[in-house]
This record gives sequence, C-alpha cells and structure tokens, in this order.
Amino acid sequence: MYNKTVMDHFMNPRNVGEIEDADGVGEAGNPHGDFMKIFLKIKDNRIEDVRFKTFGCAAAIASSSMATELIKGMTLEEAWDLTNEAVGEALGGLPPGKLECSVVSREAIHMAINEYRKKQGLEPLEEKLPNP
Amino acid sequence: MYNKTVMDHFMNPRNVGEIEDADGVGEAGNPHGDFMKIFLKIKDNRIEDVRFKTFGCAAAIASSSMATELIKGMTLEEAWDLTNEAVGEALGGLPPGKLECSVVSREAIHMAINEYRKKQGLEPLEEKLPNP
Amino acid sequence: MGEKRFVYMDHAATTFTKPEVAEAMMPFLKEHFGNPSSLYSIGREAKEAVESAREQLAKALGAKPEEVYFTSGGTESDNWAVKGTALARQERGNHIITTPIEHHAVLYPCEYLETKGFEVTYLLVDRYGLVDPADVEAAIREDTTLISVMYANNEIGTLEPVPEIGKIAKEHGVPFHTDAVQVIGKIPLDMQGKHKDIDMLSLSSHKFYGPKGVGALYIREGTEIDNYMHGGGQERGRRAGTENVAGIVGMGKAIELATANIEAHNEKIRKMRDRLKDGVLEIPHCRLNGHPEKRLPGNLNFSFEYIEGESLLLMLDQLGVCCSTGSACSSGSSEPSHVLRAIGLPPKIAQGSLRLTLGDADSEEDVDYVLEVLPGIVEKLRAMSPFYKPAAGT
Amino acid sequence: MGEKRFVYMDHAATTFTKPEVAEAMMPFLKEHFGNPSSLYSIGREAKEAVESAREQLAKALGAKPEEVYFTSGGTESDNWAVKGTALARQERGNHIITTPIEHHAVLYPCEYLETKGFEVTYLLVDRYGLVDPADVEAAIREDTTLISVMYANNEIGTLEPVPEIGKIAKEHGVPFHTDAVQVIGKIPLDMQGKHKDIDMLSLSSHKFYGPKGVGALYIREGTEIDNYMHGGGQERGRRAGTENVAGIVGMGKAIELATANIEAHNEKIRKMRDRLKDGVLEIPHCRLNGHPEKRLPGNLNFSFEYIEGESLLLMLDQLGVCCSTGSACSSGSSEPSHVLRAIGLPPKIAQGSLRLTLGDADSEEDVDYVLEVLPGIVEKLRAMSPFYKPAAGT
Ligand SMILES: Cc1ncc(COP(=O)(O)O)c(C=O)c1O
Ligand SMILES: Cc1ncc(COP(=O)(O)O)c(C=O)c1O
Repeated sequence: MYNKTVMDHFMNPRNVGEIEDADGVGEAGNPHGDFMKIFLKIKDNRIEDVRFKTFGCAAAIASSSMATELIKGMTLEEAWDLTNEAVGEALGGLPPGKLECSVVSREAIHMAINEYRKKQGLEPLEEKLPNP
Repeated sequence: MYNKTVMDHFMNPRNVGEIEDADGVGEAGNPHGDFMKIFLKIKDNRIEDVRFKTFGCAAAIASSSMATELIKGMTLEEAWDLTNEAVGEALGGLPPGKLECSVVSREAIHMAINEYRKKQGLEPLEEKLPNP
Repeated sequence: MGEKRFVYMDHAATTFTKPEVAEAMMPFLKEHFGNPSSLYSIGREAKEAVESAREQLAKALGAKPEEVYFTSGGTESDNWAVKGTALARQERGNHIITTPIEHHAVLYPCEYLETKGFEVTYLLVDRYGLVDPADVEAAIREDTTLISVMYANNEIGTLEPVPEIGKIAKEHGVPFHTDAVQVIGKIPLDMQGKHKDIDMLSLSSHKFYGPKGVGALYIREGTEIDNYMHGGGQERGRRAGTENVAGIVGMGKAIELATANIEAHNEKIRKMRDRLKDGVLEIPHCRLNGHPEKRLPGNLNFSFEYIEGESLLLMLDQLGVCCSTGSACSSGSSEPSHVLRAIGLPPKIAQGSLRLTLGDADSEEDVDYVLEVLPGIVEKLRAMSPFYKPAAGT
Repeated sequence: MGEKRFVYMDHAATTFTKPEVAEAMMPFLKEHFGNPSSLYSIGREAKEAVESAREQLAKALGAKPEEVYFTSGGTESDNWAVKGTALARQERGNHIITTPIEHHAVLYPCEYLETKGFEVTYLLVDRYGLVDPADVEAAIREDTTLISVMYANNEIGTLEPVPEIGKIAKEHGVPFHTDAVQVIGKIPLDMQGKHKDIDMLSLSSHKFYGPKGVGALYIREGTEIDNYMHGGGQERGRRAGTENVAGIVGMGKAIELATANIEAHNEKIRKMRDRLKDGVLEIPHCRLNGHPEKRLPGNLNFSFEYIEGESLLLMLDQLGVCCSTGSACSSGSSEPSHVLRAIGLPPKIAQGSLRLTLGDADSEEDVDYVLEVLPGIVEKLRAMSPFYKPAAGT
C-alpha cells in the first residue's frame, strides 16, 4: 500500500516538534480528522527552520514530514507554491484516495506564511484558484 | 448412491428375456419413462418361470430383476401381494426418490396375472386401495 | 476387452485442478492467511495476490482489471448479472430476453423475477440449439432491460452467435449478458475487440482446471447493475465478502494456463473428439445432438434409442468411464433435460442421451477404451429393452 | 526491546487455517475432483465428503443436517437470511428490526431493501453496545417480518442477549436471524435446546481456522425464505452452484476442532486477554470499548486519545504485530467505524481505536511482546500529535 519512502517518513518523520519563538505558526485540519500544526523560523524571506506536529494517518504524517523537508531553505513564495502533488511525488506516490491526506500540510504552510506576513505588515498572499 | 445389491442386480439382472409361449404377459410404464414387460409361465397357480424386459434407470432394472426373483415359485395370490417396499427391502434399500422406479414391476406383474386369469375365465384380481 | 481404466470424459461438469494451480493456492491455505482488507503485511500480501489474479483474468479476457469482479462461481455470476441488472433498471422496464437452453443459473433467476412481476421472452432455438439473431432483434421492446444468451451450451455444446447478438443489443441500447462458463480456454475472448458489445460475462474456475467455488463476473465500465452481495467494501464496493484468496489465486493461474495456447489445444481435443464421434456413430440407432460444426471442441452429445441414460452412465462408470446424461446438475433425475426438450428431441430419445466431454484428462488411449466398451454396453442394455427389436438376421 | 516477532492479534478479521484443515482439503484439490452432482464414482465421493461436512456442522450446532446450507461465506449467509426472508414474506409486511452495530453484511442488505420500499427499525444500543430485549419487543409491529440481531459484535466483542431476543421473536411469531460469525468455537450452540428460538444463523469458516470463501446458513425447518442463489439442484434445491468441495470439507474439519473443547479453550484465551488488557490499560489516556464482562473471550478494543488508529496499526505492523482499527473491512478508511459511533464515542476518540483479537496463533510471549512495544509506539505518536499536552512534570 505505502511505498518505502512513505513508510520511512512515517516511521522516522523529519522536523517533528515545536519552535518556541516561531516567526510564523499555522494549523489546518480536514474532515477526515487529520490535523497539522506548523512552526516556521524565517530569515531574509527564507524558511530557515521548520517544525510540525500532526494527528492523522500514515499518509498525513509522511506528507507533513516531506513537506517540511521540501520547504526548508525555500523563499516564502516558493513554499507558497508547493502543491500536494509535488509532495506526493517527492514521496514516490501515495495510494489512491490518500493524496488528500496531504492537503493539511499545504493549508498549514499557507496559514503560517500569512501569519508571518501579517506580523511584518505585508498583504497576505492569496490562494490561487485551481485551473478550471 | 446405489448399494452393492442394487448394483449387482443392475449389472447382472436375473431373468432377462422373453417367453414365447407365456401364460401371462403384462406391461407397465410410468411417467418417468420407465417401462417393463413381463412374461409368466404358470403351473398349478404358481409362477414356474418368469422373464422381463425393462427400459429405465438402474433402479428400475434392478427392481425388475429382484421382483422376478422374488415371485418365482410364488402362488399368484402371493405374487399379487408383493409390494414395492418388499422389493426395495430385498434390494437392501433404494435411494430417496428411487422407490417409485420399482412401481412398474408391480403393475406389470398384476397385469400379467390378470391376463392369465382372464384366459382361464377367472375374475380379475382387484387393486387394493392403499391404506388411507 | 482390455484392462479397466479410469477415463474422465465429463469436463463440462467439472475439471481436475491442474497441479500448478493447486501449487499456487497452497501458500494461501497455509502461511499467507491474511485478510486482503487488513492493512498490515500479511493482509497486503493477500491483497496483492488477489490483484494479480485480477490482472491474469483481465489479460485473458482482453479487459481492464477494474472490470473483473470475483464471485463464488458461475451461478453467482449469472444470478448477479440477471437479477442485478433487472432490478437496477426496473424503472425503465421489466422485460428480459433469454433462451430456453440457458443453464438453470440463468433460467431460474429469470423465473424468480417472473414471480416478482417481470416478463421474460424465451427465444426459440432451432434443432441444433441455435438462436437466430433476427429473433433477438424482433423480441426487443421499449421496456426490454436485459438480453442474456449463453456463449456455448453446456449439454450439446452449440456455440451461439454472441458477437452478432451483442451488436444488435448495442444498437438498441439494451445491456447484454453472456454466460461464458463453458468457453474459457476454448474461444479466445477480447472484450475490447471482437466482444466489445458484451456488457457482462460470467465464468467459473472449475470449468477450466481451477478450483470449485470461485468464479468471476466481467462488468463493462458504466454498466447499470445493482450490487448483489451487500456488505464490506471488497471488490471496490461492488461485491462484499472476505475474498476466497486461495481460490482466486488458483483461478488466476488456471485462466493463464487455459488461455495460453487455445488454438493448438483445441486442435488436439477436436482431433480426439472427432475420432470418438465417428466411432460411436457406428453404433446403430445412435445420433449426435447439437450442431455438427458450431460446437465446443470437446463436446459430444449422443442419443441412443431404446435405452435410458442413467443406466448407460452407470454401466460406463462400472468400467471406469465418467460421463453424464444431460446436465450434471440434473443427472440425479431421469427427466429429459430442458435443453434436449428445447431442441425438439422426443422424450424417449432424449432419455437415452449421453454426454462425453473431452479435455486435458484424456488421451487417445482413452478414446480407444471408450470405443471398445461402449458398443457392448449399449448392446447389453438394448437386449434388456422392451422397445428394441434387433434387425432381422441378428 | 527484544527481538522483532510476528504476532497475530487480528483473529476477528480472519484466522490461519489449521494444518489438519488444510490436510483434509488436499485430496479435494487434487485427485478427488468430482462434481458432487455427478453420478459416477468420483462424483459420489465428493458428494459423500460434502454430506459428512454437513453432519460435522450439524453436530457442532446441535442441529439437523437438513437444516445446514453451505454458502460462500458469512456475507452470503447474511444476505440470504435478510433478503430471502424479507422477500418471501413481503405479502405479510415490509418491516425489519435490526441494530446499528450489525456487520455491513446485514446492514447493507437492510439499506438495499429500504430502497425497494421496506422499512427498517435500527434499535438503540447502550454505551457498551448492548441491545435491550425490551426494545426489541417494543419495536415489533403487525407488519414486522424479520428480526436480525448479531450474536457478538466483531469490533467491540459485545455479546447480545440472543436467546432472550429469540424468545420474544417466537412469542410474536416473527422469524429471528442471528449473525453468529464471531461466536463459533466461543459459545456452544444448541439449536434444539438453548437456541431453539433462532430460525436462521450465519457462520463463516475463516473465522474459526477454516478456509476463506465458504460459510453456512442454518435454516430451521419450516422457515419461510426465498432462495437466493437460483440455478442447479444443489443443497436440496435451496442453494444452487457447484459446491466448493474442498472448502466445505475444510470447514467441516474446522468446526469439529473449534467446538471440541470450547470452555477450556476460552479459559486459556481469556487469561491471556485479561493480562493484555490490564497491561494496556496502564497506558494513560486509554480506555476499553465494549462491555467489561459480556464480551468475546479474545476481544479487546481500546481507544487511545490524541492519536489516530491507522498510524498506530502501521507502526505496530512495522514491529510485527498484526491488529486492526475498527472492522477489518473498513480499515482502509479512517472514518470512525459505525459501531464506535453507535456506542457514542466522540469521533476523535473513535479514530484512535485499536482492536486486538486473540486466538490460537497467540502465546503468553506474544502478550509480553505487545505490552513491551505498544506503550512506546503510543508515546511516539503522541509526541507528534498537536493535541497532546504531556502532564506537567513529564
Ligand atoms: C453454462 C453454465 N453456466 C453456469 C454454470 C454454473 O456454474 P457453477 O457450477 O460454478 O456455479 C455451469 C456449470 O455448472 C454451466 O455449465
Ligand atoms: C459479524 C460478521 N458478520 C459477517 C461477516 C462477513 O463474513 P465473510 O467475510 O465470510 O463474508 C464478518 C466478517 O467479516 C463478521 O465479523
């Protein structure tokens, strides 16, 4: 069902934890019951460090781990543009129906970035509507 | 399904054949398709010899064989009273639903006996009604 | 007469399980006992085994794996196809078209539906058991919701013009089901090609050297059909019940083997069959039932006048020959079979019918043996028959 | 932590096939391949094997052999009982009584019947999942044609007061079906004695160390029920389809073994189970679901707060422990199970549920191992959970 990469990120998730003095904090939940909280350390518009906590199935935990790995070092704009599909691909694919479990990561990252921008007095970035 | 005795009487039926100058001849068929023809040689009101031909399943053939064995030497009254159950028992039992395949023997015997009695100027014997 | 042999000529009733098939099943009767719905290792293993069997079936049918649903056998597949379609389409109509020579697994669901207010047209068949596609077209009404015509008859082996009937069904927008239980490994199927107008197709593992109690229903994507077995989410929510994993794996292997080399295999069986046919037809007062050419390669169905089929069968059994009279399912009763009646055989002749169906259990020596013992048995039974009058001079 | 082991604690999902059972099946996957409907030698052999399995089942149930019908599993038995009875008695009424904690193999046939104009009452259950017989009585109406209440729940193990419910059903002249899939080999059944008010009872071989894909429906003589699988004359004309001979023979052997010594067996399982229970309940924020006493001897169902069941299950799998969250059939989805919702568990807590079901695959060492690894896994997942706040000082 899950491939080796997914199982590795599930069994040994990277970046688990909290950052006390985080620059941006976000959280998101989906109706499945998955819930994620993310903490960003930001310097020069770049994500310097990241931690997360996730309640959810193996796909949710592995996607959280992979998403945090991917955004580490990215500019905020790059991180904003990270898609579920990209996370899924980086994980070598998720089983049918499980891609949606990675949605929370994207939402939590967005919320954390905008929380940071707000504190900086910047306009929040806006959700791109999916292509029709 | 069929026991050894039935199979023996089916594979090696006794008294198969015809009697050219029979004293009584009878035949009977049932809606299943079984059909039997019987030939009696009668002396002093006793069945001295008997032959049959049967079209039908193994139960019909084995019952014909056993019934002819049983009536050989009987008085006509005794032969008249031979029941299917007695034939079935002598065969060591027939499978469920197969006892009816022996009905033709009884009917053919009755017909042959009455044919003989008629030739002798005797009243035909009458079918006993089954007990209510 | 030579040595007594064991000769199996009842492949239409059931087949032996090929050793490779039994071998493939073993691990799933032993260490790999997981439930395919379980998420842990041995559950996933079982699931993968079920899915690769599905691919084996799909490949053999020229179908997509998602169109293959596992069932408990041909009977369930037929019940599902007939009742599931009729009930799902009840609002459009309640008329079904089928034939009088279907297996009871199609006929009795139809009769059951009749008791629930459905109407069924039973097409006429000719004396060979052939359905005329023009009759199918003529029978279609506004309220027809299903056509079900078998691919090959299990008693007399007649092959129906299924692709033609499918075309007509498609033109009229009526779903078409075919009972292909007897044709797996005998007719190459291609659901994307030649058989693209078949919406549902039933098959049963034990007719092609797989285990008993497992089968499949092919359901073309988009076909309107109610679930039949309701419950757990197995088979993508379409057929509930913990999978018969070992059986499914066995069926997968069996269909792979059975369809590997259909033409060469048919050739071999047909050759034996034709020699047997010619030999048997030398027995006087004997006729072949079913179509002379349009028939399954292994099927022979004879009528012997003046004698009764069960007796013939049991005498052959005593000499080690396994065969049947009428359909296996009804051979306990000496009523003439519904198929032989439908092709117009008089009851007396229908009763003297003998079906010999050849397959992988048979060799040329088996054909020799049957040709050696059968005439004597027929003669013996005829000698007991009140109907038989030997020709003058014999 | 010691060596990684393989620990199977999911006996409610499926069981391994006992070696004696697989052994008994072998001849019917190999040389004894006859169709039980065939009249010749190898057909009769197969028939006899099926009939002696029927006697083994009858003996285990305290029933008459004629009351035992073989099916393709628990799902078919449940579908047959529910739909067969409802449809056969349609002229008397269209009201069915059942519970919200039945297996989907009962619930979904009921829902299907609802789409066809039937009305279903789902009784309330208490927080342990218990049905109150008084509620059954109160729900019976003039037009009630069936009551179906499971004997033991597959998720939380709760035992229902089935004999009492049967008595009420009998008094009101309503047929009573029970899904006994989980109780074979755990509760002695006696259809002539204590269970004389049960009209239909479902069972499934793979839950008592027999093969998958075979089961049975007990139908008391005189019960009004439509056929479900229409076709050949098998099962005395009540359940068509070529018999899964090997599977049936395996199930016969399995039920004989499973019911040979129920009390001693339960004692052994219960002892392991209770030790495991006490050990697991030492983990903080953990509760036992289901009834404290009225439960299956091998069943444990826990809720761990702050974590999600699938994650827990997969981490246990990585350490070699097989178990499930909710019912095996729905474990692909992390929706809280219908049973846990019906007993009123809040969704978040229901999601952190873990079912451990002990059986013959387990030893005291397995219990030790689970007690050794489980707390660490729970702790690890909680450490990742945004909901979990460790108590002050830890
Ligand atoms: C044409 C046909 N359809 C359906 C069936 C029923 O299949 P099964 O015995 O697997 O239930 C059979 C075999 O008995 C058959 O020959
Ligand atoms: C209580 C209950 N009923 C019915 C079933 C269905 O049985 P089967 O899987 O044999 O179809 C199960 C098992 O999944 C069960 O636990």
